[in-house]
Formats: sequence, C-alpha cells, structure tokens
Amino acid sequence: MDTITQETTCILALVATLMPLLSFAGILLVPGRTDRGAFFSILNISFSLLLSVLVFIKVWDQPVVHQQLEWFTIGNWHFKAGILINNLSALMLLLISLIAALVHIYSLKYMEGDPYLFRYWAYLGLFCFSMFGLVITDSLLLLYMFWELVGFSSYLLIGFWFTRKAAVQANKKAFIMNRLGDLGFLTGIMIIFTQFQTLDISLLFSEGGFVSHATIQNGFWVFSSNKMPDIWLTIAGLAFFFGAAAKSAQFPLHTWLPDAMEGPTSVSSLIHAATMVAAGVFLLGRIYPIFNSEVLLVIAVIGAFTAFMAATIALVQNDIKRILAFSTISQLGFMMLAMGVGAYGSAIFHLITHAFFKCLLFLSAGAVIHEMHHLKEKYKLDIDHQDIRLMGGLRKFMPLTFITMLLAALALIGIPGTSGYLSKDAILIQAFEWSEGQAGFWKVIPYSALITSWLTAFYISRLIFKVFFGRLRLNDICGQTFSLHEAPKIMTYVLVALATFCLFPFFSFNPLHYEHSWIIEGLNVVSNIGRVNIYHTLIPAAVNLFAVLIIYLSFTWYVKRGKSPDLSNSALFRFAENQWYFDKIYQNSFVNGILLLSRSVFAFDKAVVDGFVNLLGRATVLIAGLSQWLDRRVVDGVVNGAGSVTKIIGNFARHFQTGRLQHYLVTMLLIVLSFFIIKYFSQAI
Amino acid sequence: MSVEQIIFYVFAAMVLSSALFVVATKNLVHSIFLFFITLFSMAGLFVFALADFIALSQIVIYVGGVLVLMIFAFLLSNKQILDNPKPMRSRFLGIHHLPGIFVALVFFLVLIWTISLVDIGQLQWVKESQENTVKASDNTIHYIGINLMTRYLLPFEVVSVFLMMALIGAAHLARKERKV
Amino acid sequence: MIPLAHFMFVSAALFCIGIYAVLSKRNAIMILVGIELMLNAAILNLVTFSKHDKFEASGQVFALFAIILAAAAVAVSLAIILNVYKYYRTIDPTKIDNLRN
Amino acid sequence: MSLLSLLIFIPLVAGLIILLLPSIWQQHYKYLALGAIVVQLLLSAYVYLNFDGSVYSGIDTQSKYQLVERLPWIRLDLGSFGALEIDYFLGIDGLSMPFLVLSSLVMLVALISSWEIKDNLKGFFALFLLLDTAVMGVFCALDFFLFYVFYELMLLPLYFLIGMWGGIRREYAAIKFFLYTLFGSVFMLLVIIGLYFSVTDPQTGNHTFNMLHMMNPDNYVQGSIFSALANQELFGIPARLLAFIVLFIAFAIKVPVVPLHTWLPDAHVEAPTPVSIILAGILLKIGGYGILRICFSIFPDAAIESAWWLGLIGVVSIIYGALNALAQKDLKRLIAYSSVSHMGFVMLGIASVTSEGISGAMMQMISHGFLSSMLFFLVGVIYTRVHDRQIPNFRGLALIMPKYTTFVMIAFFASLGLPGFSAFIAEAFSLIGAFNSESINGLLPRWMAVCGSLGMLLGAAYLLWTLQRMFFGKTRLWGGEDWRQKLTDLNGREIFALTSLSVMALLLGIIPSLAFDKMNASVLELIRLVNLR
Repeated sequence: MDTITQETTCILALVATLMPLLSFAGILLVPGRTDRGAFFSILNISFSLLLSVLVFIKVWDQPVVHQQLEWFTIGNWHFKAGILINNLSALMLLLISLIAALVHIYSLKYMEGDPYLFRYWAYLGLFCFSMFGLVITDSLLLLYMFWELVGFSSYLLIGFWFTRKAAVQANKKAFIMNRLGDLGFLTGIMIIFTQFQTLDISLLFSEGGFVSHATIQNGFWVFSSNKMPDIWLTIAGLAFFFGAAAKSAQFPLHTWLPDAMEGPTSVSSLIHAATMVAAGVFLLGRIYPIFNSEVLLVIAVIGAFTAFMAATIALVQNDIKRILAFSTISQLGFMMLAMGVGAYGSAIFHLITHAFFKCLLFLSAGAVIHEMHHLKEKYKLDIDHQDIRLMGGLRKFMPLTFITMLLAALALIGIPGTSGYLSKDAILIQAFEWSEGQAGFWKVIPYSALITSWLTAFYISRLIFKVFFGRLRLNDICGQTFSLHEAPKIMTYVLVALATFCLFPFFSFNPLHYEHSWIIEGLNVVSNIGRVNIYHTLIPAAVNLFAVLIIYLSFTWYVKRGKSPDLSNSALFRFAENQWYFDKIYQNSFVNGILLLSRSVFAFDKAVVDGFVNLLGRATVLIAGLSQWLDRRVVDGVVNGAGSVTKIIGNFARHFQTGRLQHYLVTMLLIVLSFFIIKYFSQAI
Repeated sequence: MSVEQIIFYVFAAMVLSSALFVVATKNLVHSIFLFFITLFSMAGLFVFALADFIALSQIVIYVGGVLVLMIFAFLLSNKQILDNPKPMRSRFLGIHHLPGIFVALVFFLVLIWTISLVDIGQLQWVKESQENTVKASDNTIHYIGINLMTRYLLPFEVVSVFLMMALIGAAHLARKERKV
Repeated sequence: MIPLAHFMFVSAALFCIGIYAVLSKRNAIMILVGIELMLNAAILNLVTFSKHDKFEASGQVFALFAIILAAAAVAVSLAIILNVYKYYRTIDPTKIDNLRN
Repeated sequence: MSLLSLLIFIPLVAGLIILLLPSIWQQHYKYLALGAIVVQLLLSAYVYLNFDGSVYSGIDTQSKYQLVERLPWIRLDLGSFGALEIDYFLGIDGLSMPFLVLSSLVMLVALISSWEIKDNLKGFFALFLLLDTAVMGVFCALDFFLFYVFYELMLLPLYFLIGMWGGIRREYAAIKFFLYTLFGSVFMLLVIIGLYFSVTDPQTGNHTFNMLHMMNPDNYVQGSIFSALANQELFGIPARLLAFIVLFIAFAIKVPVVPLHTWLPDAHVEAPTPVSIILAGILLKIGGYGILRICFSIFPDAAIESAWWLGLIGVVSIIYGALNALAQKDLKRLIAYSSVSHMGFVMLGIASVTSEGISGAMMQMISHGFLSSMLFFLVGVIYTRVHDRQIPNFRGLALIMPKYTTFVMIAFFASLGLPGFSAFIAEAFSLIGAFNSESINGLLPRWMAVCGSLGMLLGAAYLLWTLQRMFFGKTRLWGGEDWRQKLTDLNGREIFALTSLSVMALLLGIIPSLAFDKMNASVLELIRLVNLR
C-alpha cells in the first residue's frame, strides 16, 4: 500500500474513532432536553461502523498501516502519537463498532424513559471513543491512556443509576480494581521504557522489533547498551498480564465484574461482555512477544483456573445477569488460556465469536429483564426481576427472544454449526497439543478446560430451561396469572442480527474445521500444525457428546421432572454460591486492612508527628515562660521592686485618703500626739 | 475655799458640762442653746482671769453675733437642716465615735500631763512678772486700747479688712443662687 | 487667787471636748460648734496668761483678734455649709467625699 | 521598567491604591484587584508566548535567561569584608517561566473565590496583592538576597490572611504555619550568608549574592566554607552537604514532605478559600522550585549524594499522604493530605535526576497547581453555602447540584491521574523517571517507583470513596431542608473559574508539549549541571 492510501486509511480510522467523542462532547456541551442525543449518537456510531468496514476492507491481509506524529518531547526522548492498524486492530475496530452500533440501537428502546438519558448516550460515546482509541493506537503510553479511559467510562456507565447504593459501590470497586491492574500495566511500561527507550508498539513488538532483538546474557536482559537483570523481563510480562487480568476479570482481580452488573444491561452486554473485558486479551495480543515462557505458563494457569472457578460459581447463581457475568469471566479465562498456550489466533478468534454470542445472551437477558421489569412496575410487585427462579415458560410469550438466546447458548456450549464450536475447540485442541510438551502437573490444564466446557454446558442450559421452559413460577408465588409480551421490535431486530453472527458461515465455511476460519488464517502466523493430531477429532467428539448428555441431564432436572436434587446445603454448593469467598476475603483483608492502616497512620500523624511538633511548641512556650519568669522576677524584679514598693505604700496610703475630713483630722491629731509622746520619751531617755 | 474659788469652779463646771451636753445631745437646736450657755460661762471664766473686756467682747460677739448668726442662718434657710437627714446614731459610744473619743481622751491626758509637768505657777517669766501682773483693780482696757492703736495697729487693721472680706464673702456665699 | 493650772485644766478639757465634736460629729454645724469650743479653749489660755502681761496685754489683744476671727469664720463657714447643703442635700461631711480616690 | 518588574509590581501598586482609597468604596476594591491581576495574567501570557524554550535554557548562564534585568541595588563598602554587592537581578528560564503563568492564573481564580469575603475588605485585598507581588518576585529573582526578601515577604501577608480571615482555630494554624516556615528560612539565611562569604563575582572580585555565580565552582574563594575543593566540615558533616540539607529542609517544609507536613492540613483547613487556593496552587510549588533552582543547582554534589534519601522521602510522602487522606472526614483536610501525596511525586521525580523525572515533577507541580486550586475552590463552594464540609454530612449531592458534581468529578478524576488530564502525564513521567534512574545514573532503586505507583491506587480509593459518599446515592443532608435550599448549583462566576482551570488541566494533559517545550532545554541544562558536579 502506498503512503497516500496509508494516510487515508489512518484518517478514516481516526474519524471513526473521533465520531463517538463528538457525540460525547456534543451531547454534554449542547444543552437541551434530558433525553437528547439518541439520534446523534446512533448516527455517529453508524458512521464509525461504516468507516470501520472501509478500514477493515483496506487493511485486512494487507501490510500494516502505521502513521505517526510528534506528540511531545521530554528531555531527549521524543514521544510520538500515531495510528497502527494491523489485522488485529482492524478486526477489533470492526467488531467494536458493529456491536456498539447494535447496542446503541437496542438501547434506544431499552433505556427509554430514563430521566438522565443524555448522560447515557454521552458516556456510551466516551466509551466507544476510548475503545477505538485503544485498538488503533501505536504507543504503549496512549494505549495506557485509553486503557484507563475505558475503565473510566465503564465507571460512569456502571454508576449510571447513581442513586442506587449497589451501583456506586460497584463502580468504585470496578475502577479501583482496574486501577490496581493499571499499576501493573504502568510498571510494565516503565520497564519497557527503561530497557528500550521507546514506547512505540510497532518498533517494539513488530516482527524483528526491539523486543525480539533483546537477549538474555549471563542473567541479564540486554538490549543494545541497556541491560537489567533478567528477572525484570519476567516481571514486565507479569506486570502487563496483571493489567490485562484486571481488565479481563481474571483471578485474582475478577470480583468487580459480577458487581458491575448493576449497570444497565445494554452496558453490560457492550462493555462487560463483548468489548472492554476483551481489551485485556487484546493487550496480550498486541504485546505478545514480550512474554517469556514462564509468564505464558502463568497466564495459562490463571486462565484455566479462572475459567474453572467462574464456571463453578455460575452453576449455582440465580441472578440471570450474574450467571452471564461469571460465564463471561469463564470464557475470558479460556481466551487467557489460549494466549498462555500460544494459541494467539484462537484466543482472538474466541474473543470475536464470544463477543457476539455473549452480547446476544446479555441482550436477550435484557429483553427478558425488560419485560419482567414492566411486569413488576405494572403490578407493583416486590420481586427481583432478574431472578431466574421466578421465571419460566417465557418461550411462549417471547418466542423470538427464546430462539436467539438459544442460539447464543448453543454457541457458548460449542455445538457444531455455531461459531462457538470453532473457536472453543480450537482452544481446547491447542491446549492439549501444548500440554504434550509440558511436564507432569501442567497436563492438568487442558483437562480442567475440558471440564470447564462441560460445566458451561450445564449452567447455560440450566439458565435456558429455567427461564424459557416449564411454567411461569411467578404465578405460583403471587397467586396471579401474569402474561408477558415479546420485546419491542427494535430490540428483537438487534437480537436477530446478532444471532446470525453466532452461526458458523460468518467465520468459516467449513463448520467443523476451525483452521479454515479466515480469522485464524488472517492472524495466526505461526500455526502450521495440520490436522494430523489425534486431538483434532477426538476432542470435538468427546466434548460435544458429553455436552449433549449434560444438556439432557439438566433438561430432565429442570424441565421434565421440574425439580433438581437439592444440594444447597452441601459445602461445595455454598462455596460456589459465595463465589469462593473471594469478596469476603478481599473485603476483610485488603479493604479493611487498608482502612485500618489509614486510620492508624492518621492517628500516628496526629499523635506522633503533629504531637511532636506541638510538643516542641509547648516546650518552647514553657522555656519562654521560664525565661520570662526569670526576666520578671530577677531582672525586672529589681527595677519593679522600687516601683512596686511605692505602689504598695501608695495602695496602703490610699486607704487613708477616704475623702473624709474627720479621718484626716484623726490621723493628724494622732500624729501630733505621737509626736508629743515621742518627744517626751526621747527627752526622757 | 473662798467664794471666788467656788464661783470659779461653778463656772468651770458649767462650761464643761454644757460643752459635754453640746456634743452629746442629738438635737441640733438643743445643742446650740447649750452652746450658748457654754459661751456665757466662758465669759464668766474670763472675768476670773481678770479680762473683763474680753469677757464682754465674748458675750457681745459670740453670744450676740455668732449664735444669733447661727440661729438666724438656720431659720432663714431651709428648715430641713435642723432636723437630721438621718436619725442620729443612737449610742454615744458608737463605733464611729471611738476614734474621736480615743483621740480626745489621749489628747486630754497628754495636755493634763504636760500642764502638771510644767508647773505653770513656777515658770520663769511668770515669776519674774511681778510688776507686770494684772491686779484685780487694774484697768486692763486702758492698756488694750494703747496696745491696739500702737503695737498691734497693723494686725488690727488687717483684721478689720479681713472681717469685712469675710462678711462680704459670707453674704455672697449665702445668697440664693439664681438659676441662669 | 485661782492658780493658772486650773484655768488650763478647764481649757484642756474644753479643747478635748471640741476635738471630740470635730472628730465624731456627722453634722457640719456640730463640727463648727466643736471648732468654736476649741477656739474658746485657746482664748481662755491666752486670757489666762495675759494676766502676767499687764502693759502689753498681748494675750488679751490676741484673744480679741481670735474672737473676731472666730466670728468671721463662723459666718463664712455657715455660708459654706448652706451652699453645701444646697448641692448635696446633706451636711454630713462623711457623705461629701468627692475628694476620695 | 521591564516586563518582569511590571509583572511583580503591578499588584503592589494596586494594593497601595486600595490602601489609599476611602473605605466607602470597599465594594469596588475587588474590581481594582481583578483589573491588576487580569493585566498580570495578560502580561504573563505574553511572556509565555514570547518565551523561546530552546534558546533560553538558563540555569547557570546569564545570557541564557530571558528578560534579564540587573540593576545594582545595594552597594556598601564594608572595609575589610569587601564591598556588599546586592543586585536587583531578575530573569526567567524554563524552570521559572511556567510558574509565572500558573501563579497569575491561580491568583485570578483565588481572587474570584474571594468574592465571598465580606469583612475588612481593604486589608484583605491589600494583603492579597502584596502576596501576589512576593510570589512573582520569588519566581523571578536570581539574586539570592532578593530571593530571600521576596521569600520572607510572602510569609507576612499569609500569616495575616490565615490569622484574620480564617476558621475557628485560625490563630493556631497561622502561628503554626508561620513558625514552621520561619524555622526553615532562618537557617536558610545562615547558608545564604555562608555562601556570600564563599563566592566572589569574577568581574569585580567582590563577594556576591548572585545565584548564577554560586552555581559555578570556579567562583568560590579558595578554602572558603562552601568551596567544593576545600571539603570543610561542620559538626562532622561536610559543609556543603549540611548546607544542602538546611536549604532542602527550608524548601521541603514548603513542599511539604513527610514528616514536615503537619502545618499543611491545619493551615488549609483554617484558611479562607482564596488563601487555600494560593497555598496549594502556588506556595507549595515554591518549595519544589526552590529545590530545583537552589538546592540542586548550587549544591549538585550534595544533591547526588542525598538523592536516595530524597527519593525515599518522596515515596513515603506519596503513600503516607494518601493513607492519611483515606482516613479523613473533613473534605478540606482530605484534599490537604492528598496534596502531600501528590507533592511526593514531585520529590520522587526530582530525586531521580533524569530528564523524564524532573520534567514530570515540573509538570506535576503545574498540574497540581491547577487541580488543587480547583479542588479547594470546590470545597469553598459548599462551605460558603452551608458552612460545613464534613463528608458524612452530605449524600447524594449529584441530584441537587449536577453542575457542581460534574466539576467535582472532573477535578477528582483529573487529580487521581485520569489520562487526558495533566496529572496523569506528570505522575506517569515522575514514576518513569524514577524507574529509569537506576539504569541512567543509579540514584534510585526501581522499587521506589513501583511503591510510588501505589499512591495512584490509593488516590483513586480515597477520591472515589468520597465521591460515592458525598455525591451519589439518594440525597440526604445533615442540615435537612434548610441545606437543600442553600445548596444552589454553581453560578456563572464559579463556572468561569472552574472551567478555566479544568481547560488548563485538560490542555496540558492532551498537549503536554505546551509545557514541556518551554522547559526541556532548562531541564537538560540542569541535569548537565548536576552531573558535572
């Protein structure tokens, strides 16, 4: 591609990025009705979508587009800002703009009637802007900036209903946990900058970039003239992963995501299912070369563990959004696992497919919640409208929603013919292949992933069966017969549109062979393993056979017999229900610990530091008082002595000065008398 | 004891007792009339001191002038002066009289002591003044007149001027002030 | 012949009565009376000693002056007392303590 | 009269005019003060636009300073001590120029917030303008004696401004502030005198107070107390190190660093809003500026020697300040402690002696100037409305004061280092510089930067927690309906002040080159000087 097309591509991408910012600024700065901005944002995001498609077409399977400008200079370091679009970022750009546009349209109906709607559109605009910026930027510093901005807009959106206590606690928690991850990211940036003196992604991480030139020599990580102990390479990888883990809700920083479900469902679907949480995976994809084998192993282990843990928790949750949230965590764990085992392309592929079907799951759930909420408002019921225990039989009322959600659930399970089958099997197969080369214990990882995918099948089918099959259990509880409606038309259009993306043809014309997917082909530069391995046939067959069995099991539990074995008293059940007690542990150890620390530090500050100052002050005052005393008694005493004697005499004499004539006379005569007497006696003597 | 002596002591007793009554009584008018008696008796004493002119002057000036002045002053001016603004403190030996009594007594003792110590009758100049001593038959007015017009002319004139000043001043002070 | 000392005892007694009146009376007029008593005591002394000064008769002359001055003093002080009474509505000298402090 | 003198003395003249005007016009004093400060702002904007950062790198060469003004001020022949040579010597380089703009803008905002002052207006505005003069003078002065004069001149109006227009414990706070600062500056005077007797003017041979001569080791008298070659010792410590420490303590009190910070919360809490704004916005920066301009430039050898300790102090300040802020219930005290935390980044950046670190520290000072002014202004807004600022007494302010909440969110997120605002660039580069230091000059270990970054996390914690407690949720006020009536949203004047500050913070966050371009050469020059030793 020549430079002119490069420039135009960059400008297209830039405009696509800036359009949502325009809606953010425009809506906030132009005063008007509180529900203004819907049309403006949808227009802008659609324009972005259009431009993204253009960019995608231009860039896909073409040389990387990279343009940059001087941004600022510090000392001798020049920092540049620029746009770097390769296959990965073009794909992400397209994905984000597509899903964002659909969610925008969906929100039109879903959020209708909210008193502060303009803020919603503005925040969505800010989010889309930062997400676009995050995927197209070429500098780690800018990436970091957008990374935090994404967190910030997520903060705003989670706390959109800021009068709800849970919402504001959730958004604070989300932001602070993300901040914790950001510190890891920042540490990574510091290490990279110290070692390579640049933060330009294309210089650092492209093929033959700086990172690949750095070598390990005698325990030092060397690049040209810079070197530092090789532990810092591992630390850098871990630090970046820590940042990614926070954003992608991986253990141990996953607890914010379930709470984040306090935000509007459309937001959850866009941010906490499809796009933002995937940013962590995207980051790992961008800086993949920095990770050495130890870090990759850590990533794989944490990914697998998170996937398993979240799936177990999802088994026992009753809040429809929370089940989906844990499912998201679990699926993100799969992606991390894929990154860790070197299946870079599969991770991204799963990111894409997951984005669609998880978004669809959320939006369908949103439709259900929307209707349940209507019901609640209409009859003034005191119920939790997100509790699946109250639902049931909704398939009769909302057939379209049911079908789309079913499709998405099948994709999540990975039934052949869906997009999820392709990507999930890719990850599983590659994980098994990777474990061939690993020693002993690490062979557990792919098996845990296998188990996780079965757990997935169970919890999602439980969700579907409980919500859509059987009878409406709300009737039993309230003793009334309710009926619901299908979701508004606009919402169903969006659901249908998304549902089509859950099918295989969009990703691969061969429904069974993930290697033929154009995404994998476009991204996976290293994958050259053919279908030689036994895993390639064995695993999909095993997974799906068993998954179908599990679905049948849950069908018998939840639909046919209408009741499931009650395990709610078993320790494992409670362990899962309390989300493995992470929240409690964090609250008790870190949050309370920090608060206690801060209070004691403040007490220390007041008592010791300030106390010392005040003590000094008091001591000075004391010494001053002492010297003043000395001054007054000894030095001044002599001077004042005469004066005070006079004063005492004066005071004494004052009593004679009564103003009474007769007193004067008495005194006078007494004096005369004494004079006489003295005179006489002195003479006598 | 001769009659002369008896009469002298009677006069002395009258002077002292009336004077005591003057200071002891609570009624102002009574005390002034008693004061009148005191002055009369004093005049009697002067006679015994062979100063009949002085005795006469005493009666004329004091009794005729001063006392009348006093009484007239009271009568002419506000009558309230005569009744005490507050009832007099009841006891003669009230606490606020004590300094006065004490001083007076001490003074009295000192004076008596002094007088007895001096033994006036044996004083040098008294003894040497045999020639110069007035006899009961002498006319003292003659000498007084000569002395007033010669030796004491200046004081005499000064006193007369002073007397006039005092009279004018008294008249000025005592006149009713006209409110301006 | 009456000894000089007897006159002087009377004079001393009278003087002390006068002192007492001056010192303890709460009435300006009584104080004035006390002063007069003291003056009379003094005059008595003058007159008494004048007995041994026949030709110059200074004692009697002074006694005369004293009487005259006493009369003048009485006149003036009565005027003052009246004025004081006009201002303060009292002739109690203990109440008239404007000089105090 | 050159531009800098105008900049310094315009407020003084306006203050004198206010003193001379009769009190009947006291409602109009503020307009006069406003006029003076607007003129000052325009002048400083002109200076900014005409400042060429790459040419005028300053530091130790007079020809590299812009707008130099050097007049003989005091010349006394002291016989055997030589001639006293004190110049009226002004000039700006990349280190001082940004502060001129910062000061005049912060002064403007402080003045806008003093609209609320109601009593003794004559005294207030006269002292305010005197303070302005002193601050400008400190940033422009290049003669140490002149610097000291302006430095001390600042104390006086501040003492009275806190002591007379402050809160309940204002006298305690004012005296504490005064004594703290005086404690520092008295010892500084000793060092100044020592320097005077150690340094001679190469042209005239007289002893001199000229700072630029003090930076050149050749100008030191042989064997004098602060001569680098003589290696004199005082109390068993090298004299130059001791002098550095004394000067550092003097400026560190201003910054302030833990453990010399305790005057700050008290002074802030008791001071009236405009004075808090000036304290946080400008006064703290004088500490950082002094450390760069004087401590590091005159005693580079000692600076290098004690860099590790400075870095440690910075890290401790960051974390300690943040933890303290987390425990506060008084909003103003919280912000005061957050200042301690944020100024810790300045120390960390300076101690690294890398171009990123020092630029980051400079940026942090500028950014903190804007942001802390904004924060204190915001506290002042609710305080003047209901005379309360206890965090637990407010809840759900967002519902009744939406504009106010918007600005609070901007200020909070900007100061917790949200990218797009200046504080992010500043903190990130202070940390990067500190991290880089081990590779470049080996002064600071890497863990310091990592620990320092924890401050950013704690910053998010206390600010967001405050935001949650005070602004979100259902509206519940301690003062009930009465407060609800009084808590009106921002008016135009307040919006103007807040907007200008947030625009500055945003501009510097997006286009940091606005500041970096002006100071790059100076920072490099300073690093060269320090590394020259």
